[in-house]
Amino acid sequence: MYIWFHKLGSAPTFYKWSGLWLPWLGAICFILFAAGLYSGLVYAPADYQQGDSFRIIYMHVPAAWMSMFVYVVMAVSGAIGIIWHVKLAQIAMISSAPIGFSFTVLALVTGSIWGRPMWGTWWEWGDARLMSEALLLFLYIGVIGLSIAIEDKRKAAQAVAILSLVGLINIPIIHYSVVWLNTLHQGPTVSKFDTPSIDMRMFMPLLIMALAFKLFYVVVLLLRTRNELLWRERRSQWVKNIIQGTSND
Amino acid sequence: MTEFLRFLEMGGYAGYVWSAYGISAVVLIITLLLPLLENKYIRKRIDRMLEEEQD
Amino acid sequence: MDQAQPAYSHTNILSAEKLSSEKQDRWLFKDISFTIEPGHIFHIKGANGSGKTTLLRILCGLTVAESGEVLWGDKTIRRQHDQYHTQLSYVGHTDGIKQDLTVEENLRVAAVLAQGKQQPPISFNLADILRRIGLAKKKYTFAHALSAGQRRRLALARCLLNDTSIWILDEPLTALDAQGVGLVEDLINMHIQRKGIAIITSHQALNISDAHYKVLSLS
Amino acid sequence: MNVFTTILKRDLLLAIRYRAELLNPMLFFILIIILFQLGMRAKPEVLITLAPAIVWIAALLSALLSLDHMFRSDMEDGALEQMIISTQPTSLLVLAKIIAHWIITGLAVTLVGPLLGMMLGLSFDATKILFLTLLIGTPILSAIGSIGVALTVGLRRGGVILSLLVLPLFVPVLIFASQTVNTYVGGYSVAAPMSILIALLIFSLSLAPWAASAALRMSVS
Repeated sequence: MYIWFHKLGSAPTFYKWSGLWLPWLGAICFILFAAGLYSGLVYAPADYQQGDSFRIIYMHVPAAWMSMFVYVVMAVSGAIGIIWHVKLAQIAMISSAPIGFSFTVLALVTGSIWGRPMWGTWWEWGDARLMSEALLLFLYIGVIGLSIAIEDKRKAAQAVAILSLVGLINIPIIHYSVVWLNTLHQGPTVSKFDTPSIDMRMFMPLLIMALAFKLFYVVVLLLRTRNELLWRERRSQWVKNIIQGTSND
Repeated sequence: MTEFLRFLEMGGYAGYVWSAYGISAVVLIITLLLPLLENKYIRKRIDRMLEEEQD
Repeated sequence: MDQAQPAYSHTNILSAEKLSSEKQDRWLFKDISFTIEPGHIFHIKGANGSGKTTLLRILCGLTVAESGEVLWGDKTIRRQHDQYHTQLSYVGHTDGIKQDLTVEENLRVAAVLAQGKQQPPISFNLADILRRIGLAKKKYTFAHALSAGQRRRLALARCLLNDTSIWILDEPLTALDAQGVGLVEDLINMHIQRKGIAIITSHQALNISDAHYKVLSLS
Repeated sequence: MNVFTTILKRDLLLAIRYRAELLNPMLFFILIIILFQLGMRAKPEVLITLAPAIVWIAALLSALLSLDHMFRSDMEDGALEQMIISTQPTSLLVLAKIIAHWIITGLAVTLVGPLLGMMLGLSFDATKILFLTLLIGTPILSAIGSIGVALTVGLRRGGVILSLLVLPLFVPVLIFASQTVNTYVGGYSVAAPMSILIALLIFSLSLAPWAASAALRMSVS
C-alpha cells in the first residue's frame, strides 16, 4: 500500500492519473447536481410549516457540512504533510483552504436568506450554528491569509498546518461556547436548521446534494493541486513536456 | 405553462429560494472557474519562461 | 598563551551528504558533501547570497535542507538533537546579545541555555572568559554600551561557556579591530588544538596552520 | 526548572528596563473603556449589562496590542535562534515567555479592570467576580496569542495577520468570562462558566507552548 501511495505521490504520475479521472468526476458531479436540484426543488413535497422556503436547505445544509468537512481534511492533510513530509498532502492542504472558504460563504449566505422569512432578520445573532459558521469563516481567512503572507513554500506549509490544527481543536470549543451562550437567553430552542421530521422524499435530495458537494470538492481540489504542482515543478522535464504539448495531460 | 409558473412562485417564497440558489450557483461557478483560469495563466507563464530559456 | 587545555571529551566527524537548498525557486547549492574531522577548521567561502549562511544554519539544525543529511558520527543530527546541540555553539550574523542586559547577565542566560537537559548548571569561570575575550573590566556594562567589535567578542564568548567541541561561526571577524582579530584567531587555534571543529564563513583570511585547514567555496 | 525561571526573570528584567513598554497596554485598556462610555452615553441600568463585555473586549484588544513584543525583539537580535538550538525544550522557554507576557500586560489589566468595572456601575461583589475572570482569562489570551505571534514573527508586517489569526480563538474566553459576570449579576450561580474558564486556562497553558514552539522553529528556519 505504501509503495502505491508513494508512487502516486510522485508528481508526474499524480498529474497523469488526475488528468484521466477529472473529466469523469466532473461529469458525475454535474449529473448529481442536476438530480439533486431536480429532486430538491420539484420532487420533494413542501414543508408543512415553512412551505417551499425550506428548499434552501438542499443548498445550505450540504454547504455547512462541507465547510466543516474541508477544514478537517485540511488539518489532517496538514499533519500528514508535516509528519511524513508528503509534498502532495501539503499542496492538498493549501489548495483546500479557498474551497472551504467558499463553502462557508455559501452556508452563511443561504443560512441568512433562509432565516429571513422565519426570523424576520437577515442575521439571527442568537443562532449558534450561524455564529460558529461565521467564526469558521474567519478561521479560513486566517489560514488563507497566512499561506499568502509567507513566501517560502515549505515554511508556509508548516505554518498553515500548525494553524489549521490549532483551529481544528478550537472549533468545537468555539461552537460549544456559542451554543452555551444561546441556551442562557432563549433556552434550548430547536434550531431552525434541524432537518424537519424527514420523510424519504425530503431526505433523498439532501443525500444527493451532499454527494454532489463532496464530488465538487474533489474536482476543484484536483484542479487546484494540479496547478500548484505545475508551478512548483516548472523546472522539471515532465512539466516542460506537458507545456510544450509533447504529451497532453 | 401555468404549472411551470406555479413552480417558479415557490409557494410565495420565490424571492428567497431563487436568490439563495442564484447566489449559490454564482459562488460554486466561481470556485470552479478560478482554478481553470489559473491553470491557463500558469501554463502561459511557464510557456513564456521556457521560451526565454531556449533563445 | 594560556596553558594547553585537555582535548574535548567526545568528538565526532561531522559530515554532510548531498545537501541541497533552494531559495525562491532557484538552487542555492546542490548535492554538497564534505567531512570534517575533529581538530580541523572548515572555511566556507563564497560571494554574498551564495548560500553560506543557509549552509551554516543547516549544519546547526536550524534550517532543514531541501534534500541531503548532516551526520555527526554515524547518525543524522535530527536523531540526536540533544547530544549534538550540547556540543554545538553557533554565532550568527545577529549575535544574539540582548542590548538591555549587562555582559554578565547575557553570559548567565547563555550558560543556562547551553546547559544540557536535567544536567547540573554549568560552572564557568566568568572572569577567565571575560579576560580571554578582552572584556575583563566590562562585567557590569550594558551590551548597548559596548562597541560592535566588543559585542561580537561577547557573542563568541558563548563558545567558551560549556566546552563545546563544535563551533559554527558566521563572519566572526566582522567589526573586529586588529587586536580583536588576533584574539579570536588565538581562540580558534586553541579550539583546533583541543581537537574541536570550527566551521567559519569569513571574507578575511585566517592565519591558521594549513594542516588543519579545509576550504569549501560556494559558486 | 531553572531554565524556566531564568528566561522569566530575564524577560521581566528587560521589561522593567524598557519601562515605556509597560504602560502601553494598560493605558490602551483604560482608553477603550472610556471611548465605549463616551460613545454610548447609555443609561446606568443598560450599562451594567454591557460593563463585563466592555471590560473584556478592552482586555482582549490590549492583550492583542502587546502580543507582538513577545518574540519580536528576540527574533531581531538572534536570541530566539539561541533558544531554539539550545538543548532546553523550546516549549518550556515559550511557557516562560507566556507567563512573562502575562505578568507584564495581563496582570496590570486584571488589577485595573475591576476599578473600571465599578466606574461602569458594577456592584462591588460583581467586580470581585470580574477580577476573578480577568485573573483566569488573561493568561489564556497570552497563551493562545503566543501561537499567533510565533506564526507571524518571521513576517515583516505580521501585525495585521496576527489579529486575524488570534481573535477568533479568543471568542470562547470572551464569551465565558463576560457571561460569568452577567450570570452573577443575574443572581445565578457562577460555578458552570467559571469552571469552564479554568478548564480553558489549563487546556491552553498545556497545549499552546507546544504549538508555539513548533511555529517558532518554522519561523526561525
